Amino acid sequence: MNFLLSQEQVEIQRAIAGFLSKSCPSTTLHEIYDREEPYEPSIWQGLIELGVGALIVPEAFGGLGMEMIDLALISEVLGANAAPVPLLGHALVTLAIMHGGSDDQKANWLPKLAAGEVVATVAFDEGGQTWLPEQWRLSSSTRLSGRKRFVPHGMQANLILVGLSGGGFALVDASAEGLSRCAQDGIDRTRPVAEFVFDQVVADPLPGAEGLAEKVRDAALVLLAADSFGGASRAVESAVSYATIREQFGQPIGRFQGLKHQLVNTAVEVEPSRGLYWFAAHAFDHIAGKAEHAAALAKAHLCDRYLQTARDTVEAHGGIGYTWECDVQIYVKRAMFNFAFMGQPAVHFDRAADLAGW
Amino acid sequence: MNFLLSQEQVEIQRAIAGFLSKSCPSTTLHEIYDREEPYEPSIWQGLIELGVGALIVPEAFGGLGMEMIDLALISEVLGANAAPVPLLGHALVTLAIMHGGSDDQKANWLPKLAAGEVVATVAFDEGGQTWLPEQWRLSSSTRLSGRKRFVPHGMQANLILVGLSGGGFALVDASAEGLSRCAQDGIDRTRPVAEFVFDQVVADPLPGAEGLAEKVRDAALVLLAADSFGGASRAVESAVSYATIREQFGQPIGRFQGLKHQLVNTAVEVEPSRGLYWFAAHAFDHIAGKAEHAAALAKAHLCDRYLQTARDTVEAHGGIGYTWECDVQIYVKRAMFNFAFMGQPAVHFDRAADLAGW
Amino acid sequence: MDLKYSAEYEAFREEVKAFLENNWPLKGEEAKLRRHQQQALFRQRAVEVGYLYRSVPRQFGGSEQPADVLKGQIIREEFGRVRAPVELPGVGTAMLVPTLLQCGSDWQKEYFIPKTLSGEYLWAQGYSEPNAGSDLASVKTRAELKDGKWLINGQKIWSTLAQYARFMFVMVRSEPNAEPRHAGLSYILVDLKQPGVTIRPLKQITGGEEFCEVFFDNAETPEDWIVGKPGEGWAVSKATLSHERSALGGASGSVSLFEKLVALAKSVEINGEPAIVDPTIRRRLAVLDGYVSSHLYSSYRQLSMSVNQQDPGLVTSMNKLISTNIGHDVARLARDLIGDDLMLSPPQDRKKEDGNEKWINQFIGSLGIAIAGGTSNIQRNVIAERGLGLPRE
Amino acid sequence: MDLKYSAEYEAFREEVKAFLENNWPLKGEEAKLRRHQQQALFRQRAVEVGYLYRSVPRQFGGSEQPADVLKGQIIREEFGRVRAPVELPGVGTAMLVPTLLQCGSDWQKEYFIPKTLSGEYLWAQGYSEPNAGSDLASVKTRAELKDGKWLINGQKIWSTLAQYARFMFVMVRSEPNAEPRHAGLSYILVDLKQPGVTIRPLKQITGGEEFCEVFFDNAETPEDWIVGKPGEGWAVSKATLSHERSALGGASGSVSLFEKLVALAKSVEINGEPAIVDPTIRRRLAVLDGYVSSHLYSSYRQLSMSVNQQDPGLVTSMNKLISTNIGHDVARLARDLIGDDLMLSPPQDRKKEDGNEKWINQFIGSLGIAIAGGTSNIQRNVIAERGLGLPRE
Repeated sequence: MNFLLSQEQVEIQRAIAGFLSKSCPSTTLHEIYDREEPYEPSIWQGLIELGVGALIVPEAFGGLGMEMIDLALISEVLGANAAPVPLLGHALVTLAIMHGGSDDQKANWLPKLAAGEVVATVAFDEGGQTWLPEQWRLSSSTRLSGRKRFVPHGMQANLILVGLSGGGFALVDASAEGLSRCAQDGIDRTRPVAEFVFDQVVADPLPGAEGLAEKVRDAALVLLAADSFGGASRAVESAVSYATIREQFGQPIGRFQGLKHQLVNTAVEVEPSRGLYWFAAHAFDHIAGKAEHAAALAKAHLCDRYLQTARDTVEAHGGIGYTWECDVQIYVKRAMFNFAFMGQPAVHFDRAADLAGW
Repeated sequence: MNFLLSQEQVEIQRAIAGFLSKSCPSTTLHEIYDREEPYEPSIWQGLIELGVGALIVPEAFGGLGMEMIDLALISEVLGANAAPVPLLGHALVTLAIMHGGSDDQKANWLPKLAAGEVVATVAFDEGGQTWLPEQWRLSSSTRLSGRKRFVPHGMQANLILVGLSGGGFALVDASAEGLSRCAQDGIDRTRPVAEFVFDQVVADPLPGAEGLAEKVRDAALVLLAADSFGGASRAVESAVSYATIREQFGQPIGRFQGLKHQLVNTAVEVEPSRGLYWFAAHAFDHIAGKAEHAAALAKAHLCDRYLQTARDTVEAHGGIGYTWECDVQIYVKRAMFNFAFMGQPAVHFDRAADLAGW
Repeated sequence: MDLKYSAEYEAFREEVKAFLENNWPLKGEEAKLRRHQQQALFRQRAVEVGYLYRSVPRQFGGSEQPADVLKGQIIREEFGRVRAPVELPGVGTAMLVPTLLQCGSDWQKEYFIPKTLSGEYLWAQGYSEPNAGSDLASVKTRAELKDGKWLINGQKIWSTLAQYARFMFVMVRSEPNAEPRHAGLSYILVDLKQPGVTIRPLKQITGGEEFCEVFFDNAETPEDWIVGKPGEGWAVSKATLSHERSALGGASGSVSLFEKLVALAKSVEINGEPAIVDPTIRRRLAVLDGYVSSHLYSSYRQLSMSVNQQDPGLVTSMNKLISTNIGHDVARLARDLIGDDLMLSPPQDRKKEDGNEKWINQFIGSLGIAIAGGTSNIQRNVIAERGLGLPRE
Repeated sequence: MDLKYSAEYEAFREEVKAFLENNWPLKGEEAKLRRHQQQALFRQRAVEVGYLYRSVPRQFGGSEQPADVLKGQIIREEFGRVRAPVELPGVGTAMLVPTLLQCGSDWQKEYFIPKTLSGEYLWAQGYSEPNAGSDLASVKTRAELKDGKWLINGQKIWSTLAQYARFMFVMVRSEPNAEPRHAGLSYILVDLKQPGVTIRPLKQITGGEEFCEVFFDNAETPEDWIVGKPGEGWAVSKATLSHERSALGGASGSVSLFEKLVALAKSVEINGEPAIVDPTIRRRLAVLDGYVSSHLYSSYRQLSMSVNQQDPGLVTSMNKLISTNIGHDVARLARDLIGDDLMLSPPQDRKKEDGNEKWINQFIGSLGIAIAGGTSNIQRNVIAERGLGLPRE
């Protein structure tokens, strides 16, 4: 019984955090955030050099062969720093190819993914919250026609994993003929989104495997949950730190019991919940019977808590919290993305209820 | 446009409050509460003398011919004082006979009700939350057989209005042959409840009238809502007053912003909501199209808020609030009665949604 | 209790309706004027018949009517119904004019009020500072009298739309050694169009720019542009005239927000059906209806009591917190109703064809409401101490 | 990360299981003994093999085992599974024994610990006073040394089950002039069976009588019944031995409460169908599952960190508040599930055939949990200052 990070895991988290604090401190983050195209490849490249891209890729394909928990731990750190990088798509495409690709596809893509030679993303939603495999309607042939929305880093990606009807997948080259991409005016500029229209686009279907789509879905849920825990924790920290520094009526506002107790209530909503994503990530690889339930519950609870926490943090900052210059706004919007992406908490709470066997 | 009490209404409220503060102060209330049979006829008799029994009875039958709002205002005061009196049953029986009784029934009962010569109550619930007219199954004949639960002041009443299938009513004499009554161990000792078993009991059916059962139901909802507003307001007052007196760490606990803000949050849940029952009571007599919705919403919102407020008040009192000797416990339990009697808030919120025409 | 208006007031309502029918929208040639010209023309006529600026004397451009809360309410209702222009919004008409009427000198009234009411003079508020948000007594911006002029140095913040304003009413520290601290404050008027003033709009979380930082670097204002005497700034800022401002405590805003939310729930789908039939959405809407209806009826009561010169008590201190709470509840429900559109930016300029992403403005804006004009915790202190009588800290 | 126990611990678990299989329930003639005799016999055997009172030396009736959080946890799990008697509950074993082991004199340990562990000596706690609930430094109960005895005068309150206790450990003020105030406190032991002590049970809101007021009117206790020195009471009361108390922070309680709630939702009906299929109930249960599972996994982490001599940090200060919040959520759901039974009194003596009204004990009891052992606001202060590092008041 050891529900604990290994020394190695703690160190990876520290290394990523250290890298981000240097390469993407608040000032840099804001600068990227305000760009026309809010993306800075060098940060992602730096993470690739730290092994993030190779993390779950099997050793046979140039990867590190690690587990979902390791990836989720990194996702937590990215969330804590609101890192503007395409990890989510990268991870899901990697997983889909690992578990459902042909030998050729694996040999072709996994080394490139590990080395960060392609920016990969996923195209799932077809409008009206159709995030889940059973809701995809794009017909699965070698020529794709239709529409996908909210593709994260869609304008930056070279390789797109498209969700198809029946829970199938196909790989599409971003420069393929008939594919038109259009940046959406997304609220979360750390993960800019695009709408894709496919018109007879050549696609390379994955042979697939039993439960592949569900595995990719669960991975997405776990990573969003981990990102949310990281973001929510950082939001609490920043509110606590602001309350310690900021003075009103001649004393730090954190001395006023009103705010003090609100900060505690917020912290109590966040701090105990990291285990939800730890357990879901652990179950993903090791406890098949509990993986779906745990992923659904982690996504629902943590994305729900993150958004409320981020809102509470704005209030705790007062007027400053309501400005574009304040870091909190970036977290509020990242929380809005995490809340809706892959389906709202309500959807996953209801799934969790069904999966709990009640 | 005058959403305001008349001088007369304010004075009636004051008179009732004044009477109760003399005849049933906290010490007396506790003494009655702890009796084997927690009932004190003299208090009810005093209210009768103040005209409470005659309030809505038409003048032709020895009454004062006043409206639901007047009765509801008194109900608020009774709630504020957790008065251990059988007003609810009395009012509903009076209304049912006024609007659905035969000439003989009116002539026989209304003067007696006005003069407080009978203690009247209602028998509605048949188990499993069957509070609403459409849920009653007791067959409507002149001989009643079946069971009714949670009859308020059931052991003390002489005259019982029984809800029948199809929304009909019959009057039963408490001493009728075949009727057995058994005190239930109710949580709210200010309105002790009883279970009735009818075995071929002679009953006197009301001829009835269009919408009679719904009118009686709405009256019950309005009166429970008013009682709840009164109780919740008093609970807030008592917590505020305790916080002003009680000292910890060398100062009144109400000076600590933590508790202070909690008390404000509770007060903000209660203070603005009196208009819900005012409006529902007003609509009962004057705005037919809105009466049902307003009664459902008032019952749901106010009974819900009352119970939560009473719980918050216990916490605000600390250890003392958890004792039998403290007044708050009486309010918690009265709130539990109001919450469940005639159906829980959930039921009436859902009815209100339907009636809102969404 | 009577929810109808008396015959006298119903007659007044008919008068207002008739006026509106004849005067809004403008007809004929006048309908070809530019929008703001049409509005100005209409306002002028509405003042003439006594419907706008009712508490302001005729000589300053008002309609000088006896205070009548109910007439004020009827005017708001009927003007609102046909979307006719009402009194100009903003701190000039809402704060500066009442303050000048109560505390200003004659020349100040004559000079500033008419052009403020007409919209020619726009005003900004200069209360908050970076370290004195809700705590006015901490104001640090200095004003020194020198050669018959006030020299002003310091910084203000959260000044709404200051980038468009001509003047600012500023709370300054003119008596640096006065005790208690708020006795050292003065309320002065400043022309913002001068070299010593720098205005920097703050971009807000929604992307818009409604608030500004205003820097004073030896800015000047004439000695007699002070309202009240030096050191009276605190009292002047608290001055409020008995006028007909809405006694509704924001309830009409709550009601209309709720109605829009219900309309949203009818227009979007959950699980392939209109969201309005989803049992959890339905229940949550009904629960919210309880709060919104409470706010509405509470406002009826406050209005009725004001009409009858009674004090509605405790609840008047609660109105902002009630609106804030309802705003938060609406935000949560809207969030769950708009689905994926929660991932979109709010439209910067509202257009009719905007989709559900316009709710993002409410979702985020509800936080602004919780903060602006005194955070919810400041509101709670006020309610606790003035409303509930709990001991002061 | 590994949610299984290592082979060493699995072997230990097998040992425990084998012991239980052989020893509980008692067999043969022993099974005919009275219940409490059977429990005492079993506990004695469990101590002999090292499963109970593991941090207490053998000479005082303990089993004197090296501290091992994981073994402690396995013992709790396996004993719980077969409902075997565990360590006696109450303040005697949980508070007095660890305190004596750390601060008591030799004769005190020999005299009090063995009979406390066996259940012969029952203890009450004497900390709170009517005006010193969470504020120990305000204790007013006096103890004066006179003729080789402490003379005690004053009043204690909230003393759990004092009406059944033989002794009390009491916080008294022995040095009335000491500064700061808590330096004047002493921790003394008192025999409650004497004329100077009056015990009055307080009836609680549920109707039960778990708490007492205890009045001291020239009560006496020998000079050497003090633990530590005069004036050291504050420090003595804070003493905790490194022992194997559950590192789970109440999570198992949250989980079992939640399981009972789900069972309730399956057994009752809403609108003629099992409540568990009602969409709003289902959603609320799932939301609560999020909190309960968080608490559970958080406890796994705390346990694992304790095992590895790491400090779980912030979350340890939150456990009580987390349990309290879950208790409130369960109360609200139970309230909505039991329907009319909310109008019934809770059963005073629990029986298997009790209906849903047994949930009233939880509904009301959840308030007691929020208050007892430091109200939620006191908890919040502790979390804020020790956990989050916010400035002290």
